[in-house]
Amino acid sequence: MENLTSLWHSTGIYNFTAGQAFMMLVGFLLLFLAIKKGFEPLLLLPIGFGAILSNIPVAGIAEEGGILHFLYYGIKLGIFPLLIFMGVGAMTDFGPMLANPKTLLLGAAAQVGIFASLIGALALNVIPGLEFSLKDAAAIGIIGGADGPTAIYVASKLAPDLLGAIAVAAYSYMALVPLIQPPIMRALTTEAERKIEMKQLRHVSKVEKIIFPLTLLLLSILLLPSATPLVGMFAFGNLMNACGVVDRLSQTAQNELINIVTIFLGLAVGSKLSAEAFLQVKTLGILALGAVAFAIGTASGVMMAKLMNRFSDTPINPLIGAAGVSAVPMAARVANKIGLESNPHNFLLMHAMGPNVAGVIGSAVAAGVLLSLIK
Amino acid sequence: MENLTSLWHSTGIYNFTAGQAFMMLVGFLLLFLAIKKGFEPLLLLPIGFGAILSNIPVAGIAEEGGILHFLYYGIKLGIFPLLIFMGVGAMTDFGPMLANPKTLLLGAAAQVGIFASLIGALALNVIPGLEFSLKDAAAIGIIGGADGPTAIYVASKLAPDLLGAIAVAAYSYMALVPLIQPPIMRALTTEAERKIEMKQLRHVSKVEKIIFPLTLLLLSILLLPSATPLVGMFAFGNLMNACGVVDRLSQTAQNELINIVTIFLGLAVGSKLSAEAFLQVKTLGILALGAVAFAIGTASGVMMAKLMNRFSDTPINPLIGAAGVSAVPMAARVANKIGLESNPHNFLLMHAMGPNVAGVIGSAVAAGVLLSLIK
Amino acid sequence: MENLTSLWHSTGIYNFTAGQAFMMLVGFLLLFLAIKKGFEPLLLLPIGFGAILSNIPVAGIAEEGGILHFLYYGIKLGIFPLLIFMGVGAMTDFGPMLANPKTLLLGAAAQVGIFASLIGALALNVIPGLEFSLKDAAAIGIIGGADGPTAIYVASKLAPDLLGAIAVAAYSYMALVPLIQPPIMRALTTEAERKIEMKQLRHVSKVEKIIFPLTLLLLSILLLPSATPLVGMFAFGNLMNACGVVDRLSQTAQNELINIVTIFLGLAVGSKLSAEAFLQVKTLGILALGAVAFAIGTASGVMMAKLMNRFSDTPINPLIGAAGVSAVPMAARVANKIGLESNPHNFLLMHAMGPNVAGVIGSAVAAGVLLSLIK
Amino acid sequence: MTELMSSGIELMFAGMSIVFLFLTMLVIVINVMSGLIQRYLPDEEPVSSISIPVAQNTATDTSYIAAITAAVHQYRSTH
Amino acid sequence: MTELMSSGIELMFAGMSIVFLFLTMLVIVINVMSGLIQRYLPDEEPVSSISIPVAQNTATDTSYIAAITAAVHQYRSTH
Amino acid sequence: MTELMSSGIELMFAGMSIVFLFLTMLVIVINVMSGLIQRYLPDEEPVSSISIPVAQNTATDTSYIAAITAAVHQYRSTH
Ligand code: NA
Ligand code: NA
Ligand code: NA
Repeated sequence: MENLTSLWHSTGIYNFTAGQAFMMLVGFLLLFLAIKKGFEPLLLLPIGFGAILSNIPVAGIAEEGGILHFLYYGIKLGIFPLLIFMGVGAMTDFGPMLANPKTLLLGAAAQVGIFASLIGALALNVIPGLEFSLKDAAAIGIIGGADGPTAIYVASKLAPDLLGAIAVAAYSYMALVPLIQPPIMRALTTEAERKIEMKQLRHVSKVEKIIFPLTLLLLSILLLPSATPLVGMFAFGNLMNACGVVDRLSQTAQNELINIVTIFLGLAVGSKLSAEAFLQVKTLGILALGAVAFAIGTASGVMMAKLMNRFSDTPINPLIGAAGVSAVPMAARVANKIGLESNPHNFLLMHAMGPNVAGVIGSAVAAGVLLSLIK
Repeated sequence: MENLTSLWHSTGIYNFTAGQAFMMLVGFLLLFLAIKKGFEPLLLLPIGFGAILSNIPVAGIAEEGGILHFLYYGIKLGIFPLLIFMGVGAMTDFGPMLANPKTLLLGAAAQVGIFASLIGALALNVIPGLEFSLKDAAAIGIIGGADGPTAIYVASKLAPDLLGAIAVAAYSYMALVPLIQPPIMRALTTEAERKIEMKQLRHVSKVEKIIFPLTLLLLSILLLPSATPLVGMFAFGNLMNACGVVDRLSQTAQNELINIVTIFLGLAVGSKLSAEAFLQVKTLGILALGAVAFAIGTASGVMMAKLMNRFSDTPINPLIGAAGVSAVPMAARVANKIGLESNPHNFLLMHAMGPNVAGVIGSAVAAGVLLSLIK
Repeated sequence: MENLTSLWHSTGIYNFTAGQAFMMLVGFLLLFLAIKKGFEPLLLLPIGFGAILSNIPVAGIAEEGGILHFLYYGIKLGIFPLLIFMGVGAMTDFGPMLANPKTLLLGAAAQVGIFASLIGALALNVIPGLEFSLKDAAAIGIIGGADGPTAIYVASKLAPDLLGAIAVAAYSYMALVPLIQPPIMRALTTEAERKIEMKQLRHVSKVEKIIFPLTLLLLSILLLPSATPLVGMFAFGNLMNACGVVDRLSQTAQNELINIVTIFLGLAVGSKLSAEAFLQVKTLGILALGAVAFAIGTASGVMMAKLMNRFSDTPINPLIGAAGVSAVPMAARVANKIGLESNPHNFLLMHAMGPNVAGVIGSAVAAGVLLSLIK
Repeated sequence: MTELMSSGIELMFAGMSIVFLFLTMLVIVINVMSGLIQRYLPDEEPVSSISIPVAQNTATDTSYIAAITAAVHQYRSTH
Repeated sequence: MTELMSSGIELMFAGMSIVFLFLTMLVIVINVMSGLIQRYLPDEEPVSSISIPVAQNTATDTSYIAAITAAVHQYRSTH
Repeated sequence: MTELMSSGIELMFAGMSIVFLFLTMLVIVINVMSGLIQRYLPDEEPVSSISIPVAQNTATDTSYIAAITAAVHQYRSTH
């Protein structure tokens, strides 16, 4: 009898709080988006599941002694996002960017989204009940970088409490790129601009691909050491792949190792989706600002391309400017698709991969600025 | 000269204790069983080797500063068994169970073995020199769950000192299922019962397989949160596999990740096979009770099937009840084999997979009860 | 304005010390050797990159809170080298050695290089500014073992400050084996000796290959427990491969797991290439002694083979004695190549694999002696 | 001893009751779930819908943000 | 509030300046690098040189030790 | 210095002795082992016995438990 009462008192039904129930629904929603809608499933599925597990009453899976608590150390210590960045580096081909380096400027322009939403977050402080510190605002702004590991790395350093919402927003909007970007791209370009054909990319030699990650790292060391954890691990992964002499390490970095870390990272991010942290008006602000960041980043990239066309005789199709937000390779595919609608013989995919990977570098640089200037 | 004496004093021969020598023999015995007899080699080989390594005098491989000491943290913190459970979840196909859900009750009945041996352990306290606390008894009982990671998880929480013996017993009896179960199955069934043919299983849709792990988790959250670490990681692995959108994660979870963790877990379990912990009369009790648990679980499963046949018009071949103990997929194969002896046209394998995987759920639920009620 | 000054003060250019710049050059040199010259790229590439990352001013990647700092725990606790040794064990085929066990003595003789350079290190103390303790000397000597994980394991225990230089020297000289060994081999042998054909190796049964790692471990337990962490993990890997019943574990140990650990170990070793630790006259001493160790080891192996030919009627080609230094499989290939120059029908490769893997055992034993006798 | 044994027996009855209760409820829930799925989501539809590319799901983007927004508001209003 | 906002705006200008400075310099450096490589290391050479076996690199062994030796001496002499 | 050097030399002799002792014993043990295996377990048998399915090993189950039981008793009786 006593046992039965004690059992009843240990059930989830008895112990549920409204907040936990809500967050569990959010977790199921993320699973639905991942599985049924195909929204960045590699991340949103573990995040969603982590959200469910961490909001189970009594079980304490995300508390001291629970597995999600231990996995979270991988984020807290900055290890997981850097290992993912290494794997992404090993997967990245800088060939298209090296063939047309000025597209790097498109990747620079798209980072306006980061700083605009940072300002936006500070502006939202006028709303009563919203209080974003400079650190909070910077962590929110980085959503505009459209790069998952960068966002998680910066958020874990500057605003760990907002990490769950920021990661969810970052990955969700990356999945929504095919919906967010096209209207902006169409509004800012003329039919003639969208028809612009770009000249075929030159062949990039293996030596250039080997030297590039080292060049990138060196520049980052000289100018912005605070970006070197991110840039360095990315360049390391890229060098392992480009050099061709450590293929077994490169393969492991871009397959098993990144898969293992993705599972752990996703679950650990999910463990930050607690009711107290997520069910706040702040979260609405984060979601709204994230969308703004993506939109402004897209627009800046497109406008930068149009600006560059004024000063250059080899024209750039401004659609590929939108790919500067990163969201690799989704944004490049979107540019290609919109381009094909206007000119069915114009394949922009490879041209868009240049600004696309430049956007990854751009947001890592922006992350370095934020980490270095905000104390 | 001094060096030579000092060297002699640092040899294993000089420092061996009888207990260490015995435990090393136990380690070699486990290697023999794993390699020559094929007893669950994936676990018993690392466990056996871990036993040898941890009983080497002077070297201190399982002591503070030694590698097995560090690996043991993976068990102590509950991480390794849960990661293995995730991988097992990713490997499990719930199709046969979903096609005939009432076979879940067979998986429930077989858990009687857990509680019967728990009572048995308490009863053994009448023997002088044996002192099993309620925690000890519960950890011993879980051997009857016939599921390795569940047994290790529960033992690491309730009775870490008995972990080595419990893990060895659990995996050994799982390997011995083809010897333990058949006589019991034959004794409790008539030839006519063993001849019963079951109707072909319906096709189970992909959606059902996706929804099931979530349903299972939800029920566990509502009724028995203490089981959710186990059930949750299992359901997570299963969902990754069933949903089809994160195949690279699912493949890694059921291959490289589970392999790595298995190596570490096995060695770490072996490190608990020290003379002080293992060479006790308790160990004999554990081995005896483990056999009893398997036997009672088998019998309960068979009897439950016979009981269900009284109230149902779609008959169940009672042999598949024996598969309810888990020991996936060995127990299901045994049911199939005994069935074929009586009726060479009756393939029970798929029918037995239902209670077989139900037994995994059943023992995770029983583990939750034990972890929740025993303080 | 303030921001700009603060940014300028946070650049690498502003903060660089001469030592960091030098060490970064050393890092780039290692990358060059790894990529362009093919010097042990699996290790020297991560080590070189780790050296660059850890010498970035301001970033603190190798300091408390940085990723390389955390990865270094894997070395400090002795885990990474032992896991690599396990993987190497799983990759090693002891067949050729078991077919001709007396070649083990060649692997013993080559360890003279270890102790000779230990003495050499102590002798260098006469040079003002050089102060090698017995621990330092032993850690330097182990370079002569020509085995990466053994050198790193011993150095991490005895002289962690010298770890970077020792690891770099060990892997560099292993890569230089095709240049260091041939002149010594030619100088110490006559044309007639180099022409010696060896009789074909007998077939070695699977059972022998299963029993061997256990025999090796047992001997190590009885005589030299201090070597059992190394020998034990090596034997464990070898047994997993030889026994044939845990192929999935063996495959993971010799592929994904060793790759992951190699990446981490290399980066972590690189993090010990700091200016303070590396830019010392000591480093010159280490580099010089390492070359001496390889040369003496090679010579001892060859001379031992010649000595054995005096007492035996089945002749040994003394070239295979040089393979006793380990440096698997490079040294065996060198022996084969030099042999072919004198006798184009004489394939020594398989014969040289015997002393080659014996050299791994020999240096693990020597490591055990050093760890046991030096307090 | 007898106290220990009686806790054990109590534990056994509680435990087996919960195991059966849990798995019986799971049987019921699976039957309901399978019935609903077979009726409303027969096999053709889901398999194909899962593999359609993301770009086609134009309907869900706004509903997604709306759902989170609603959840937050509802939580706020009840706390 | 206004102070916070002014730090934000300052951060925005500093940040975008650095992002553009960094990526512009990267464009320049890549152009220089590619030019040098295409001139001095055209594609045939490096690809094959990377795959040649180690045993042929007879020239580099001594230069390698010499390089480290030189580095150490230079460091010593400046500290 | 001289003391350090003499420990080093002592270490060298001790070390090389043990290395040779160890590997010489390993040679002997391997020869014995290989001889025994080639005589009593020639190659056909073990290869096939390893791959036979578990279900056939009817003989070993009881001997296995008996062995552990015996080990425990022997330990108990000597402590
Ligand atoms: Na970006
Ligand atoms: Na079970
Ligand atoms: Na060696």
